[in-house]
Amino acid sequence: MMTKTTIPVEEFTFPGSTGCPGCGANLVMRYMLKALGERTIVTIPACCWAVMPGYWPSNCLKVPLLYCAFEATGAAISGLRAALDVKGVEDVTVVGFAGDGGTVDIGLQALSGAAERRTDAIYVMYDNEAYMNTGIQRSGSTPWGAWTTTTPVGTSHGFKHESKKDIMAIMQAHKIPYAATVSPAFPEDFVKKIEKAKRTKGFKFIHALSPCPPGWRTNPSLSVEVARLAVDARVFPLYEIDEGKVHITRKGKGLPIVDYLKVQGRFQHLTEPEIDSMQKIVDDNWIMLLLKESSGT
Amino acid sequence: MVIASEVLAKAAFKMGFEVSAFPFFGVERRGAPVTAYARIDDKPIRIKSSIYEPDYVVVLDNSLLRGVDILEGLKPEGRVLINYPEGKKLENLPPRFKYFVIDATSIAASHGIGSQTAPIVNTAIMGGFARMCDTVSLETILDSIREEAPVKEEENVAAAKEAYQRTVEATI
Amino acid sequence: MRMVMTGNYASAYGAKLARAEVIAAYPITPQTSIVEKLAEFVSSGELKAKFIPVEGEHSAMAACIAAQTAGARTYTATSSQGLTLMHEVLMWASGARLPIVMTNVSRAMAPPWNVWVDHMDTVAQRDTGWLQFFCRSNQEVLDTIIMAYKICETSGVMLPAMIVEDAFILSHTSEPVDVPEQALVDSFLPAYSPELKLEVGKPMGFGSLVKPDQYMEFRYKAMLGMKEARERILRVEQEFKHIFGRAHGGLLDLYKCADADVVMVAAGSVAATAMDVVDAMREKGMRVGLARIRAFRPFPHEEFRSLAGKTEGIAVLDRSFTFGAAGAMFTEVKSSIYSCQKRPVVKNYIAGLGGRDITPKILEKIFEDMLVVSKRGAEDEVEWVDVAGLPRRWR
Amino acid sequence: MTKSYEEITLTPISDTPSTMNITGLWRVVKPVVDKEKCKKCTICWKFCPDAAITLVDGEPIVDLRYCKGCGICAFECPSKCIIMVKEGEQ
Repeated sequence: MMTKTTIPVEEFTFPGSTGCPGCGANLVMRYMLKALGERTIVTIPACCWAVMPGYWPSNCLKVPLLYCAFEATGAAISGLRAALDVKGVEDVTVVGFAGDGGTVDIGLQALSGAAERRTDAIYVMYDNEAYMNTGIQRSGSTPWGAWTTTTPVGTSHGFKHESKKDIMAIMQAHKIPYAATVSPAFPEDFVKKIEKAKRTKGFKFIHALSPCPPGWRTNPSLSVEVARLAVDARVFPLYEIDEGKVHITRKGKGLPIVDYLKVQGRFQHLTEPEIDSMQKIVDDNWIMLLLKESSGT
Repeated sequence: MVIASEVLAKAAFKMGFEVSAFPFFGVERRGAPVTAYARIDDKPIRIKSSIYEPDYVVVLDNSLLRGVDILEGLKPEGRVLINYPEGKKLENLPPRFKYFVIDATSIAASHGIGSQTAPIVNTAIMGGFARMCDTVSLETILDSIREEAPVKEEENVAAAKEAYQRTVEATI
Repeated sequence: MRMVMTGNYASAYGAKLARAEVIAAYPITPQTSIVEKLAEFVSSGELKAKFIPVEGEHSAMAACIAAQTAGARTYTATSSQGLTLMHEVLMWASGARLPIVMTNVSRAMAPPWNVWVDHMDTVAQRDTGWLQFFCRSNQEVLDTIIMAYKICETSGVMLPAMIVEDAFILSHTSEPVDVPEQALVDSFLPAYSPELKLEVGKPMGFGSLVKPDQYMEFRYKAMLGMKEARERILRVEQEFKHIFGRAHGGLLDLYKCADADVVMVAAGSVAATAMDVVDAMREKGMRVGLARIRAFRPFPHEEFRSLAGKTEGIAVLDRSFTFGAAGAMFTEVKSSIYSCQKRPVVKNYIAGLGGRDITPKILEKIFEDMLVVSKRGAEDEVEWVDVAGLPRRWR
Repeated sequence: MTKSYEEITLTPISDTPSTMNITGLWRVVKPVVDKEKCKKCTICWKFCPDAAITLVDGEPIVDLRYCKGCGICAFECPSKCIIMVKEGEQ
């Protein structure tokens, strides 16, 4: 008898990936491909996922994969789509699958170009909030307050003092037809959004939070839990921007941010006032998001 | 100006000549003074360096007579065609060369090429060139204009024809 | 049909006749009219291709790489700063063994800011694994683009090729070009069908991580590809000549070198002017010749070795300079002939940087200097030509 | 084992399933499922980053060749039927 599951049963990833134990990015890829299926081509720039399929000749994806240069994901998906179009190949989903550094930093130009060109593709940013593949250096997507190897805390309290780039706002400004945030803690919501992106023509952007046990200094067993806490503490709200309209797909429990921070070693140095100021920013952002949703923008 | 040299080269090419035409290589900005060159030969043209000793000089804007040595390097038997107001005397030029004048500005304006304040004289002046230089015929110049003119081809052709008729040798 | 057109249009017609399927390009002076023309061909339907208006040159090449991996024939064009911005992905294209063809309108590097001819941009890419063809005429530009696809798409080669047009001197000069019939080009150049390509239903990963225990074998294969390209260039040109009735000189285009006391080595448009100079000097009784580097990669080492025994002096004209060393072509020529029994005197002339006109007179003076140097050796191996402040007068 | 240049493709093309990597060797602790307590909710399967859990009639079977022992399954299991035990212990 077939077991009833809440997400598609078929796997498009093989076991044996060389991701770390408890890697959130593995879940992001797994859910994404479950939603997209076989007629998918994925391109991956330099990032953890460039290593995770394994050394040649190992490949953990059951769909074709093109490795591309770090900053080139946006261009690569445009090239793939053009080739498919010119060859008359239809019903193929082209996916750019990049980390946060490859998206909000070095890859931002190509991403912007692909979005502006309305390239028919899905761009997935799995956000582990630092350059994890090279060993936890800060990126434009590292949140305020986090320790990384290039924002060492030391004696001078040198954690990251700049806030995280709002990539969803950047993408919204490109007037793309669909953008959504997804979390590995909520696979059903995740799959639904990817399926929607697949159905939508044009450029789609998916922002996936991707817990990283070594980089976040978390226990590997907590990868799903910490992703859940991010949603419940509204640090990482789940919403979509469908044809410009914001829709929050999960309101979360509204837990205090400290619940999210305390399980992560990268925030252990923060003082109470610092945590309070983070709480205020999270609260403000949440109100802004609610306002956007109610105003239909 | 860039277009004028192309029109000339393409006309000569139609007559069976080998040609090579090029602008002064630079960053093109409409209205800024530019120079363009053309070589015409009966055997293949290999030389790629600039032209330092021309046989013919064509001046599209007579304000250049004040600031530019238009005769630099001109061969002793060289000829000069100048877009010059009709009836005004050509001055301050050495008599050892042959000069031809044509009021291409008025002709272009009267045919509605460009605007009244800034007529485009490229095509009219090439009619004058056909008069000054025996190597290229008016007919091929007109054919070439028809192919090259992006708009108003018949106006451009008519302007070149008129210029051919009205080009005269100037006395210094 | 013979038409008068610029080098840039010759490039565009070349790509069109080769039936490029995906074109990704970004405008840069003086390359722009290539992409404008191609965009026109695509929008009018004359060329069945996808035109990707990318947001930069790095993306232009990255998009070509992706499209070519998925089995499309691709083309792009760039120049100078744009080419050097592509540097990373140029290596990617060759490492991925993709026979992409690109026109580079060779232009100086800034600063000083300069849009005129200079080979620094092209020469700086000599280690990227691209075949590099310097052209001396617009006809050669068009023909070489068509030939390059055929050379590069052979399973033994599978490397990208760069067709080099000198900025303005070719890119913006109009001259007669024979544009062959499409049917004739089709009979010469079959459709692109790589043995392996990225396609749904075949879950393969292209360009994966390779450990030190295997990396060298892949690089060795790329080296073999470039070696094969050498033979392919010659064979394809024979075929081309058979169909189209013209050829452009293989890897090293020799002009009146057989009995030459002194040979000038040059690449690009200046070599065309040099042919006139050779003729003029021979009329005056001086036995000079010209060896035009057509393929800079693969470098014509063997051709130079056989030339070495037949001449007393080689004047290598470089339109770029490798700081801390010498002109790159000079270095290559010297290294080619080092193992020869008889080695002529070799001297490097650095000339024409940043669009400085290399006149017939300058070329004549280089020949004259070389005729002297070939007898008594060069005091200075590398001489900068026509530089204000230096004692020697060239104009 | 290094392959001869003659045996490889022009550029590295990965065509072998990653099941060639026995990542189970990385494991320090392993999940043990108490089948009596299992409610077949499939949550452990859903959250396994390595797709190392398969469902047989709704019950999880952990492929220990690939399970890295992250412990997500044990943490997420609502009926607490999975425990992580040190390798070599029962």
